[in-house]
Amino acid sequence: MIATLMFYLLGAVALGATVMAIIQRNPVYSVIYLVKSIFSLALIFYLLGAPMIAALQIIVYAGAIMVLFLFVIMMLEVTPTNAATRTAPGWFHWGPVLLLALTLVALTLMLIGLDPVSSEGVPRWHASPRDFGYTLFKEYALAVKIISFQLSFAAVGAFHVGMTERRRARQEDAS
Amino acid sequence: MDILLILILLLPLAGGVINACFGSRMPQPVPVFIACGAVIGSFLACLGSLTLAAGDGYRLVLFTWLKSGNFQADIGLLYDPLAAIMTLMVTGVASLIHLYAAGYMEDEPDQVRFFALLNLFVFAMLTIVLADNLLLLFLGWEGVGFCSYGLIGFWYRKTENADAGRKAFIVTRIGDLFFAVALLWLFALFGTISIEGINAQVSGLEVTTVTMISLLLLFGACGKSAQVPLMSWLADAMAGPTPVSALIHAATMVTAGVYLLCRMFPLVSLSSTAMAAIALVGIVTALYAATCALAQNEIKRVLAYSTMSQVGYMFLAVGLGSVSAAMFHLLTHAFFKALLFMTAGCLINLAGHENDIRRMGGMRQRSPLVFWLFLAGLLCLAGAPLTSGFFSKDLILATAFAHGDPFHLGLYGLGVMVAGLTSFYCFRLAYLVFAGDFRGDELPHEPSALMLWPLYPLAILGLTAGLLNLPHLFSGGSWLSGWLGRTQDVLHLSISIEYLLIGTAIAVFVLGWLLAALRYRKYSERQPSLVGEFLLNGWRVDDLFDLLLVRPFKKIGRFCSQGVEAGLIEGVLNGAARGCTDLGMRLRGLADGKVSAYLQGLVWGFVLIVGWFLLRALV
Amino acid sequence: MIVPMEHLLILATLLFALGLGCVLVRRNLIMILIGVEIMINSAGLVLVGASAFWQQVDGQIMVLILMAITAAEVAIGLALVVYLHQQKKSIDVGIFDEMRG
Amino acid sequence: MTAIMATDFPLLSLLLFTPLAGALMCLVIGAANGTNARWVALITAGIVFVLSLVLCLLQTPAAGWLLYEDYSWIENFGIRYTLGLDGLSSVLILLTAFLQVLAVLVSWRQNHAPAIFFALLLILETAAIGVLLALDLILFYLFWELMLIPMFFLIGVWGYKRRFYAAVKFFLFTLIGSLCLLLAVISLYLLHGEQTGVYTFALEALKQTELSGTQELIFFLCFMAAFVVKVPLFPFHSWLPDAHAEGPAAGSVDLAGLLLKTGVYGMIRFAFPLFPVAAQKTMPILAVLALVGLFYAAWVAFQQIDIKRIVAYSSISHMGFVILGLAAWNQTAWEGSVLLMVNHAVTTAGLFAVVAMIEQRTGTRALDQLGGMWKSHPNMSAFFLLFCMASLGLPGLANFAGEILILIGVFTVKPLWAIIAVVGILFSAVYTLRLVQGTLWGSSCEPHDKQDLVPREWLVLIPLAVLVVLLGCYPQPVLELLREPVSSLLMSGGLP
Repeated sequence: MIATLMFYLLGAVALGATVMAIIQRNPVYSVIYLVKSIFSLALIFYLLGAPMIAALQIIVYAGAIMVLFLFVIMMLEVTPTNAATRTAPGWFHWGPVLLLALTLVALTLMLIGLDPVSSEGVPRWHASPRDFGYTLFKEYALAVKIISFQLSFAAVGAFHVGMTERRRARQEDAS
Repeated sequence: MDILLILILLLPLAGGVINACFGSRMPQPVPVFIACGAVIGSFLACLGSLTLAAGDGYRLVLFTWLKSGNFQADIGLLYDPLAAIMTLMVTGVASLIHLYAAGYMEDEPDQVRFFALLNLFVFAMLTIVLADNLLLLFLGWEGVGFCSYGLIGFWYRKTENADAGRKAFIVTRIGDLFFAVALLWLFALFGTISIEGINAQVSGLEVTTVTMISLLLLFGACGKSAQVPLMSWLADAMAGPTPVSALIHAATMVTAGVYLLCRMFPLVSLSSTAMAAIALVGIVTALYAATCALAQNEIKRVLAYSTMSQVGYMFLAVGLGSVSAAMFHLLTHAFFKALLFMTAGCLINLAGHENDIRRMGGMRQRSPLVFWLFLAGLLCLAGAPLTSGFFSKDLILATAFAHGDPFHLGLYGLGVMVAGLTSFYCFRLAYLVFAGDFRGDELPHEPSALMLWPLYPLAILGLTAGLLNLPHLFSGGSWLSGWLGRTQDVLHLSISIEYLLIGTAIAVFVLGWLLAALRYRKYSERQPSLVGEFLLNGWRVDDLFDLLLVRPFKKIGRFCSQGVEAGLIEGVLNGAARGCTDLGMRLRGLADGKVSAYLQGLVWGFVLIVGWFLLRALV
Repeated sequence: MIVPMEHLLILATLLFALGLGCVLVRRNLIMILIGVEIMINSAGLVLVGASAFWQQVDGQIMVLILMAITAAEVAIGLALVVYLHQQKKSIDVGIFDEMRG
Repeated sequence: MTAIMATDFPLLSLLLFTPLAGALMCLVIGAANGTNARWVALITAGIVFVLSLVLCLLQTPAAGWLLYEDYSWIENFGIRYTLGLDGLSSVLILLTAFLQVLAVLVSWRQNHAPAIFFALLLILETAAIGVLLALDLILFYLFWELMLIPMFFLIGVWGYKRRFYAAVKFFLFTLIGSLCLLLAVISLYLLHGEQTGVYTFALEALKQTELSGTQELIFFLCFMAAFVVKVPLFPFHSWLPDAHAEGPAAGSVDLAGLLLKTGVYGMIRFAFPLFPVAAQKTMPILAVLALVGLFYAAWVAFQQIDIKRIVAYSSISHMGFVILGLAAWNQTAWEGSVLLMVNHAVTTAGLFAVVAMIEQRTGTRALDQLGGMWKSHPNMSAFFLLFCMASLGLPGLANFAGEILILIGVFTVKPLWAIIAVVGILFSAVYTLRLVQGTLWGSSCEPHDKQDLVPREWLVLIPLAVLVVLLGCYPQPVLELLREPVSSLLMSGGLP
């Protein structure tokens, strides 16, 4: 009973954080709000019986990706101190987004209405990290390898794109 | 016997083609010999085969020209008395004119083209005369039109000559249209276009169709013979060399219309309204031309208008129902008018290529011989007693009088008046040209002997041709009516009326002479009066036609080419093309590189589709 | 029974809509990337919910893979943002419109 | 359909593909130097001419096909490679071959990529002969489209200033028309398949399909869409003057001589027999359009300055006459139409040849700058006068024979049409005489090339002149050839 209550509470927090993240003019604040929303999601994951994922969510997602964001924001100094950036978009822009949200919700309701999932909802279930690791490296061993390749490609790509103008120019006339 | 008949037609054609194709390659005199030889040969062939034409004539079919479905037109010759007389006249006068032209055109560089066209003209004229079916006659009909176009516009360097040629060609072609429609109608009615075939079955038709067809034939004849509605081209046709005027606009082409009506007489004579129309057209033209001739200044234009009025007389004769009177006047007119034109050519040379009679005068001293020849022609034209003109014109007037009813008596009265006018302008011409002293300033250019020799036979024929159809008053046998097999044309009037008619004719002739003598004995420079101006321009008919036909034609033409062609059709096409390109440009605006715009498009699309399904599901 | 599946799905949809809205509306490249992150998170939520609902671990493994991919994606995305920033000295989306028709 | 000539040697295919072979030869040999490409083209054209002459002489006036070839081509669609030669096709093929020889001679001086130029001319000839022989609708459509491409390049590459505009306009006009044709052919094929189970494109078979009134009308209009654009009937004619004015001389000779004829041939061979009832219903409209076109083209020609455009509009006017003949739907009128088509091709080819020569000598085609050509070029002017006189329908020359037959045929059916058409002849005289006046008579313009006629030009003009006079004075051989095919087409078309 408490779990359901916790779920709704955390859902609300997540939603609020995301909304705040979106409408912030300063990207740093929005990243912080995003981290808050990720934490609440991690807790929901935990509620839903996925402790491993919850932990990973916090470590990988909040820890790595958001930090990267902050790093880039700081590097590019896009903070709204320079007056050029326009004021936060007014009602004119968010109107259609609301309409979009409504349509999406209506769509999901309709889909749910079409073939209703069994009424009793998400059971109380708990997947221990052991089973998680076991299936991960048993059935999805190949997937793990591919993901690792993919991550290394991403690293190389990021490095190449990230090279500054000067070094690339020097490299071209060298080769 | 067939060979002679074919030769009549073939020789001029051969002469024309040889001259046209190889004339310029042959040494100077050879083309002239070929041309004259061809026509004289044709004349002899005609003489040779004259006996064939006795009775109801001789038929000869060479080959089928066009055969499709039940339409059959073949190259066939019909050599009956009417055709024989006409061929004799055409080839005779043509050979004399060829001899004259040999002299007249001596120093002309383009001689070969002239003689080629002259020969082709004679060939086309003979095709009209000898054709046994209407299509072949139509071929000759248009061939004559083309040759006159070429010959009138012979000195093409000056555009007005070429324009005169074109005007003649187009106006005669308007006439040809009516003739073509008549031809089509006759074929549709009888299934055949042979002249005799039609004349045989003609009685079966009801009167209105006959009237319509005869009127069409009349208008066709008017085009070619320069009668009232389509006569404006003849005066301008004087732009051509004098032998051309002599041959085409005196003897042969203008009489083609009369010949057509005589050929189709059995058909035409069925409807009295058509006959009245022909007579009316004839007399109106005669009157119109005679008045115009009064005020002309150029010697050839006077003769041209006089030709128009004499042909009007012939139409009158046909309208009165007397083919032999028409043919009699046609023959006599051919002789003395050819004579007049040729002597006029000599006079022009004598006056140093001066056309205007106001600047000529006293030509009698320059060349008495030409004076006497010209006078002989003038006397015949004016209708001096005992000359051929007198007899043929008197026969026509007598036929008009013989009908007796008021309409024909009116025609007779007008005819007498026109005769008076004719003698007036004849002697006006004589006094202006011969009396007094020479007013021009050019040196005389002596006409060569070759130009003078052909004139003598014509003068003699002109004076004595009356014997051909002497009325019984003068103990004549009306030979021509008998020869044409139309004895019903011979008039049987009481002696007193005969003398009365002859008396009036002589009185009118003398009256005309006296008036002309009074007016023009001593030449005095007179300001052309308003009426004179009006008559000079042929009652301003040209401007009328220009206003009624030429200008609207050009306007519609401009409307068609600018308005419809450039505006509508090109407009529609270019408009469509421009519309596509504009649409393309606008669509291009959509892909303007703004990422957010693309995303918006994506989302809106998504929302619309999902919304549509939601609505359908909900509703 | 913690929560009916529908509510979970609705929550995920709302999150997704917010992410999409952020991507559409914001003109700052980084904010667009953040929008994308939000959308991916909502996907992760659904995956976890489903694995809990069907009581199978595969859903969670999917989330792990999803996270890996997101990491790669963000790495490349931010590298590009840095590169674009060097090019045009600004990261407003409207400026980069050379790819037009 | 018994083949009189029981030879199994594919004579028709030989006739069809010789020009194509010649074209390839032209390309191969011409690549080296252009001059002997001309000779190859001339020899090929000569061979084709002799071949078609032989076929014409063998033509016995008995009904049915002189030669018939029928091979299966694409079985599963029932498309067969059938060629048939009867009187009508042999006359038109002889005309095509004759004009092709002249086209090669007229463009002898072509020095801008001559090899390709002559190759395209020969491909055009193959396509035209193909159209005239094919009896299978798809084969017919294939050659119909093939005609477009060489003509497009001939106008587009070797033309004058606005050549590209003219070429594209020509291409689009005919393409839209022929797409409707393709649509109709396929739907007819399917309909026939449903009704009889036999899926074939053979012309004879497709004649048997029963069609409801509206269906037949729609099919007929689709077929006519392609042919009417090609003939240029009145509203669809605006491509022709541009194509002629901007196209090269040989292009014009071919365009006037070949392409216009295939339009009318298509009508007689395919449109009328396949849909006789619908055809007869639309005849009055066709006749009215033809008459309007007759006068309209004459009036517009009267206003033109460029002499090539005047000749182009004159051919629109004459083709209007031909269509009027077809609309009368009886033996005399149809024979007159085909005869006028042949005569018109010869006369217009002559006119275009001389116009090209005039332009070569004076460098201009504007009527107001020309004049007095007779003084400087008597022989050329004589030929020009002859062709102009033939074009305005002087009896005894080419066009008159055709025109008088049409008038007679039309008068028996509808006197009013004939009377209006006769007035049309006067109009053609008016603008042709204006053309003659502007170029031959009058004060002389100073042509920069005083050379009268070069032997090569004599070689072009003499056969044309002889033919013009011959077809005018004695067209019987042509009419004999046409009698049987036309009457059989009329019979199958169902006399009114």
